Amino acid sequence: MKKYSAFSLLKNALSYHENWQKVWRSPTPKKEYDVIVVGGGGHGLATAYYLAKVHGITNIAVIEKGYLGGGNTARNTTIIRSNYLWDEAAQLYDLSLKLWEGLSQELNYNVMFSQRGVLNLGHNLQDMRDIERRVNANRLNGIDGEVVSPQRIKEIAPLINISRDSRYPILGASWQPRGGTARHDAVAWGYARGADALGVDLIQQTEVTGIRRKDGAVVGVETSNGFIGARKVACVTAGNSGVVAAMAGLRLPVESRPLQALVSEPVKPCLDTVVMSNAVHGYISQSDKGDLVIGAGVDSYNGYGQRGSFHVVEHTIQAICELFPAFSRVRMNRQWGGVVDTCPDACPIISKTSVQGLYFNCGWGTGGFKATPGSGYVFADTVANDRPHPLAAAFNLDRFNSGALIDEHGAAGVAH
Amino acid sequence: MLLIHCPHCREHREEEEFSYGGEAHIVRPLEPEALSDEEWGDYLFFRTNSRGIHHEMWYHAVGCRRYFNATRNTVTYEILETYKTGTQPTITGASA
Amino acid sequence: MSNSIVQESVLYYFHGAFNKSAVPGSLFSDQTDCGLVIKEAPFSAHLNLRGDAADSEFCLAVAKVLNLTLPLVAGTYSRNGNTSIYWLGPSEWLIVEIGGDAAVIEATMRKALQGHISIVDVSGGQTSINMRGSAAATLLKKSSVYDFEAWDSAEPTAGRVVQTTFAKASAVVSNRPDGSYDLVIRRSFADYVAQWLLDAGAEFGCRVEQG
Amino acid sequence: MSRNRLESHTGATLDFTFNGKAYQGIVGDTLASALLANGVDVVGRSFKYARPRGIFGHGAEEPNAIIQLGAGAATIPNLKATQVELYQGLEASSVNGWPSVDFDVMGIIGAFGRLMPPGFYYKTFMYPKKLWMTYEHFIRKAAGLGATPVEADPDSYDKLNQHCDVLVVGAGPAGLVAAREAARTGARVIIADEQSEFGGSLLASKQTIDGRIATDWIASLVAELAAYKNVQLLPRSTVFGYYDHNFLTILERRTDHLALSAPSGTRQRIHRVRAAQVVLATGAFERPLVFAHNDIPGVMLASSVSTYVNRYGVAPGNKLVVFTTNDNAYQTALDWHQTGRQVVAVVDSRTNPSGEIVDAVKALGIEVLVGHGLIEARGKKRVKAALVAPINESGTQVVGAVRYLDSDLIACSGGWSPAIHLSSHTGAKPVWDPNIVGFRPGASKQQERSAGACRGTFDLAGCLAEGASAGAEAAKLSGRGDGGLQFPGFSVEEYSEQPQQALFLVPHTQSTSRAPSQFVDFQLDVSASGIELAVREGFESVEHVKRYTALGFGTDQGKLGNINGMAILANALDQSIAETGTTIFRPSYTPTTFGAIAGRDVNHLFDPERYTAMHRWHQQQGAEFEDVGQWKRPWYFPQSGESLQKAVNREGLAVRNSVGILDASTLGKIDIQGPDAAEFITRMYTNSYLKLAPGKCRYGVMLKEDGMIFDDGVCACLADNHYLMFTTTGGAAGVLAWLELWQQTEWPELQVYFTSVTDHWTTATVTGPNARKVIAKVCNDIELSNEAFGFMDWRDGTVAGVKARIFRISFTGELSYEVNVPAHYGRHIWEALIAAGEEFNITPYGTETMHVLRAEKGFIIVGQDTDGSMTPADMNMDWVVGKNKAFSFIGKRSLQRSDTVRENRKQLVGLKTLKGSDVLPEGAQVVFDAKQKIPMSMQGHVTSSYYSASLGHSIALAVVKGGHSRLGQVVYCPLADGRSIAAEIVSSVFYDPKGERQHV
Ligand SMILES: Cc1cc2nc3c(=O)[nH]c(=O)nc-3n(C[C@H](O)[C@H](O)[C@H](O)COP(=O)(O)OP(=O)(O)OC[C@H]3O[C@@H](n4cnc5c(N)ncnc54)[C@H](O)[C@@H]3O)c2cc1C
Ligand SMILES: NC(=O)c1ccc[n+]([C@@H]2O[C@H](COP(=O)([O-])OP(=O)(O)OC[C@H]3O[C@@H](n4cnc5c(N)ncnc54)[C@H](O)[C@@H]3O)[C@@H](O)[C@H]2O)c1
Ligand SMILES: Cc1cc2nc3c(=O)[nH]c(=O)nc-3n(C[C@H](O)[C@H](O)[C@H](O)COP(=O)(O)O)c2cc1C
Ligand SMILES: [Zn+2]
Repeated sequence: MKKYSAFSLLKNALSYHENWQKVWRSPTPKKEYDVIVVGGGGHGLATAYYLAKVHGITNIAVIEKGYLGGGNTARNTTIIRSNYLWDEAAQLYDLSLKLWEGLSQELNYNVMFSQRGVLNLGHNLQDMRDIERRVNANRLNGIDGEVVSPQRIKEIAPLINISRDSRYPILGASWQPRGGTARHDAVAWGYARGADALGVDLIQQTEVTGIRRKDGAVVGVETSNGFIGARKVACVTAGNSGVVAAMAGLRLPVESRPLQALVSEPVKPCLDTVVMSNAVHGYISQSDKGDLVIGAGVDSYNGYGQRGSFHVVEHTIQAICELFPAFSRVRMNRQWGGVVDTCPDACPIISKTSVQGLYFNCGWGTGGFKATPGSGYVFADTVANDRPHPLAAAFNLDRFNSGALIDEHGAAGVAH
Repeated sequence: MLLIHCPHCREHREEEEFSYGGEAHIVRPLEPEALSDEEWGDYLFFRTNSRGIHHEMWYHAVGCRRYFNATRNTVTYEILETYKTGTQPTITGASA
Repeated sequence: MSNSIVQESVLYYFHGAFNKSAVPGSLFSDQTDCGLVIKEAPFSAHLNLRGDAADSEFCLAVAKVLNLTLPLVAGTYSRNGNTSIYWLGPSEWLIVEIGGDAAVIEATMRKALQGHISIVDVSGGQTSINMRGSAAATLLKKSSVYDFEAWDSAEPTAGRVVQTTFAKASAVVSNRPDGSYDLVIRRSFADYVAQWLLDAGAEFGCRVEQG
Repeated sequence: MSRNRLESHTGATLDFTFNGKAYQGIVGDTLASALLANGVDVVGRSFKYARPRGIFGHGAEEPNAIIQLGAGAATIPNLKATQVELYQGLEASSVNGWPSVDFDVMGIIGAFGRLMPPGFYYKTFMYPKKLWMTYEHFIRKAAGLGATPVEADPDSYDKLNQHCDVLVVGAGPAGLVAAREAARTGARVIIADEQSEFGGSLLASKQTIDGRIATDWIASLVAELAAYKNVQLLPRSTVFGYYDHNFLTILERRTDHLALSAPSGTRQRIHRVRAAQVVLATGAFERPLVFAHNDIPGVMLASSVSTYVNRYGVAPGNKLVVFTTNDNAYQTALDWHQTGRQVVAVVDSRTNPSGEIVDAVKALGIEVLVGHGLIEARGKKRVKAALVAPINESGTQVVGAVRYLDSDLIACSGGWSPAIHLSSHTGAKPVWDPNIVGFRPGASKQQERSAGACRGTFDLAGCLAEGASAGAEAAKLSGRGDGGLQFPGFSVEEYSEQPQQALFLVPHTQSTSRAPSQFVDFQLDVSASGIELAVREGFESVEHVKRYTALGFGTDQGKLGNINGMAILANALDQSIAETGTTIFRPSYTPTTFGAIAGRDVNHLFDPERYTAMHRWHQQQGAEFEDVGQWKRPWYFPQSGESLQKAVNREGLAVRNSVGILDASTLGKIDIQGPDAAEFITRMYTNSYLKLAPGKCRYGVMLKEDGMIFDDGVCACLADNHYLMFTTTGGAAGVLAWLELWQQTEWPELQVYFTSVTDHWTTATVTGPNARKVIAKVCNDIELSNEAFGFMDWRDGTVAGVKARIFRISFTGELSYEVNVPAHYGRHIWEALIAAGEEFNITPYGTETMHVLRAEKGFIIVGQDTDGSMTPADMNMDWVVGKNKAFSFIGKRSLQRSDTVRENRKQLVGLKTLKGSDVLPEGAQVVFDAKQKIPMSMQGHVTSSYYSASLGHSIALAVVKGGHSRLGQVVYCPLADGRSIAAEIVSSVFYDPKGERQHV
């Protein structure tokens, strides 16, 4: 892999960019792999990368039915934070955040991780109690964060409306300065390039259609391009996890729902942080290109259509106009949807299954982009060693039977 | 934006009037205490989450306040039929 | 202790606010050519009735007490003088008697009806307002997702009713032979609905009459 | 007269300014036509390289002329000058360019454009690591086009919910005749068009239809449509989204053509349309040709040049070169010729064009260079010359000498791309058609059909015929008419057209990577070499290339660039365009104002404020309010400048020592009737109601099936088979739906009906040692003695002359009477109770005092002390769980799961700070060892915490791991300010532990 740098850019410019190397190969699949990762989203690619990098397993294929990073990785509002309530979640997301902090250098690919801070707004007294609780828990877990006043919020995001006369006035917020955003595509591409360089085969436009088992253990996958053998199969297929699980005769405690987002036309820099509000249902940041990136609440019904209902978008824009009355004259440029895998406790599943050699990493729902590095890291470890990584242990499938859920619903700011 | 035929109101009505009720035809075990934690967990949380034909409950919340069932394609969002609670769908994954 | 008992209609404060000094004049003009005229009905009996529509005895008994037929067709209502009965659901109806006494109706109904039924006085929780004028139909389009125009193409005399969304609240909307509409709205949402109506009606000229 | 305005075109003048300079236009102008009339060449700078850009198109497709309209609160960013109708006093400015568009320092960066190929930022700015945020700061400085206002929007917006039989999108010839055929069947028809006038591309046409000049034909057809009662005409209305089940959204601009801010009424309106059938007649976009420096001002679409000439009377230059791959653009040469200005040449890439129109052009003596390409434009801020050269037949190579054509205007046409956007919104997959060299709409996924140019039919007669049958067919399928046509034929004069050439990248003498930039997506500076580079780097999917290069990401969403880009990509990948496929078009078709999407649901109408019948009284008393769900509840009643704490101390002491009154009307109330009511209620609550007698009440807790507390409240037996259930304020709607769910779907055999009576009843809670005395003053038909009317009883009676129902239930631990009356009497009863209580100094109190009083008693608030992970046992409420109930009530089984029976779960306890004046913050975390290092081992958290005036010290409720067996232990709450407050674990009941006071 040729290293990227300002110097390489200059050098290539002089030769009219005619000599750039391919970011990844387009290999023909081998007959058999040690590990097949199903799903070439951010999490799947990160899993493959860390399997190769940390565990030295390089006979790996990532099988993606569409194009790399084209699922929710391509569709999310890119919010990154680690201020989760429960210890288990907080530790997992903070591992992720720490990995984000060095990811561009690790991958030699600028994922544009921008630590511009995240505000989670509170609009009523219970919101504020929840925020206090969460921020205190974060602090004692070693995660940065503070509870800030409306005046401080206004300093951070000058266009925000902190009037007491609003329908749901802003009473305060949690503020995590280390949070922020990253360039979603770059994350997938950076991991893909890194994995490819370590020998991982990235196989696109190939759909896994079956999981072949023998004597209770997995032996490979059927694909739209034929059978490929594997000793271990690691499924990281987000919204399609239920479908893939069914291929192995399993059911999961996940439901796939539409989640929508939209962007405005690009405007000059006017919002230098990430603002999220669960109570009025909307969240917003501004991309480096200038568009306002806005996310909605999840649609109520199951759906695999990568689109949702207009009234959800209306509701979200109303919330944004409440928070930022000045944005009322800005215009929506594009809207789209993703299919998110929602879990009853709003926490992921990182788990072995009853089938030997078959692993699932899913259930990230509306908020897994921020976890991409950490998720890949602990999942790779789990797959490589056939036992849960300590930070993944709490996220096993068995919790739905025992009742040991990690209920992040209780905590304000759970979404995204 | 779905347009849903309420079998009680006998009209197509807008999605905003309804709320989604989850997968249909999941019967509560008659003797919960007789189940293992696994079996009970399965009833509580594990769903077919089908891609394609899906039987689901809808509540006509801002209408006749009745629950009913729909057979909907979760990819195209086409609603193939709606039918009253307690009755069976005429269209199933097998028949489609 | 006061010995006069004051009743406050659901839109009491709305009527109170209906003085020209408090609010933009255009909304409350006295002009007669307003596109929208809103009027709250006087205190009335509102009762929620539940029972088995397939039970003909039940249906007959209701009809007898109220002296009008129980609507069994979805989305219809019957009216006789001051009393109306609206279909709300397959086993649910709303009885409204303008100026009526809910306690009396409830008592007679309970006497007359057998079996598994429910009758509940909800008079305090809702009110009925009439919306007339050339803009009434447009107002409904602004406020509700239901297709009210479809009623026009049906039999002209049919009394139609629907429970549906009204802005971010809900309402039971029915038509009248004179082309106006009645809305039954909930008390706690009434100020919101009233403000919504004034706002939506502003462009047509809007007048509020006291019932 | 402005210098490019044709003398034949006159009208009332309008004054406007652009970048601070005053100009004049004519009524009917767009900002673009007016600027062109005034000879303004540079209207903006490109996004990445800051290259000077001019007006390129004439409508929704415009990529360059992005402007900021007006200033101040009503300013609008990013409008396309081609879509802004001119009005008197209009002020506009360029969105980029500093210090001015004519001299932009950033333009210097453009000179280094080669250092900024697609994705350059992924490859650099990484080292040193800590500098990224600084780099980003500068990158962001270059972000954005226009600027958002910084004040609230002065305008308002609204919505109409529409239902129709046939929605026709686009009012060009195809759409107009479709609407007419549908209208005459009696169908409810809506026809919407984005432009200010109906007529579509015919507005700029000199053609005749049925012997009439196009504009006259349009006028009479529009008049005919307007006469139909069943037809709504919506000009200035963009159909911006096509959603599931034939739901479409239309943005109608009602006043934007009049002024910056709406002179009256709403500025814009969204029509939310549910259509039975849809006819898409959205036309087609002409495709630019990709040649070197094709972005210099003075390069335009051929049809745009014709439109400016024919429709607006503007000739945007002097010496025109037409560059085309098809017959159609020859019309531009003819149109230009008519203005009296020079047509330098028509450059046709085809080797042997032979159409009638070609002959017509030649007949005028205009030079036609066949088999040629216009390979490069020259000039800086305006085209000065066109470089043309012979090219090979397949259009891949320059095969002869380059010739300079002196010119200042280049009109180019690479064919037409049907506007398939809306059909794509439905998920229909576009189909490549080599005959029209474009994508046609894919097979319908919804009740829609396309007609006219958007379906790839480019001749007018064809458009009319298709439109008519589409209209009739749509009407028929919606249940109107028989599908027959009223106007089957049209007589139209038009040239027959010869096949066009598929040419997407015009060859240059240098290779693509070395030639001057050949722009594909103008707004985002995506060039042909950029696309080839993406392929070279291994991005093969069209979606990857889009995301890597930003092709189609702009505010024009690639209306001009996408097809060329995909074709260039296909070529680089050595595959067909059909194999390469397209990216997806999604809403918005053109950008849609947020304010319009929000509609009226903003400010005070954002969400309903729900009031109780006593709300105005509370307001008059100066209450502060708390939002509880949608309700406004009095939080506390400050007296002359009292702080929250002072008021709460006073209110609480009043209740403990004399009497207080609380508006409890917001509690959810559900009337339950039926022979199986008791059985049903018993299945829903943890405890049993089978033996609850009329006149009695019981407190219950409801679990979700996972065993976690979901709601709580009192349920009263009103009569045999008749109950009244109270729910929490926030839980009311959810509980009713929950009851209905179980009854309707699981136990339909249980005969029970539920009716919400939340709004019907007003509840005034009179509580405190003097409560009985107060009630006695206003009620004399109930025996109030403790023996006759005990705790957890209810009675019917008359209060202050009103029939009332009184419950002796208590959330304060004091003697309490909850007086319920129908809400019409709410204020009456409240004032009567206040008057009656005057001698006892009856004190109204709010939710804050209510919270303190109940915390003193250790009563939980669901949602505050519980969070969806708490069982009754965790709350020390095992007493409320019926152990011997026959039916396995909802949630029961979950209480036996291994994790729910686990020891060391978080359990509700009281916390008493060692220093009584310390009040623990709610949400503080509890640890056992305050000295441990971070990360600390957290053992629970404080759920409720107050200063208790009646106890004289602070109190708190907390959930602590294994708390029930830790009474007496000291725990710590480490605070953000570094302090750590020590507290002892105590019983959660602080006040009157034996519970005697409520029984008196
Ligand atoms: C609108 C929206 C906004 C969001 N906002 C945020 C946010 O702000 N912050 C945040 O942290 N998270 C957010 N999320 C969630 C986040 O996007 C996801 O949790 C995360 O991207 C999941 O990554 P993934 O790699 O697991 O899934 P994906 O990126 O979806 O990857 C799964 C891949 O599996 C492939 N696949 C599926 N089935 C098969 C098969 N049978 N064979 C082969 N391949 C298959 C899919 O094609 C896909 O590429 C948002 C999501 C959405 C939709
Ligand atoms: N000779 C050629 O090569 C050629 C090529 C293309 C078109 N044409 C001519 O153009 C005409 C095409 O007629 P037509 O009726 O199909 O199209 P049209 O271009 O005349 O009309 C389409 C109309 O739809 C409107 N529109 C598009 N999308 C919209 C949306 N989302 N919401 C609201 N309005 C929208 C446009 O503003 C336009 O007014 C014919 O006269 C045809 O001959 C000729
Ligand atoms: C953070 C983010 C920013 C985006 N910005 C833009 C944008 O500026 N312009 C645009 O056209 N699309 C933008 N998109 C949307 C994509 O074009 C696309 O709609 C999305 O990735 C979903 O893919 P699909 O529409 O191909 O299904 C953005 C998407 C994301 C996740
Ligand atoms: Zn219904």
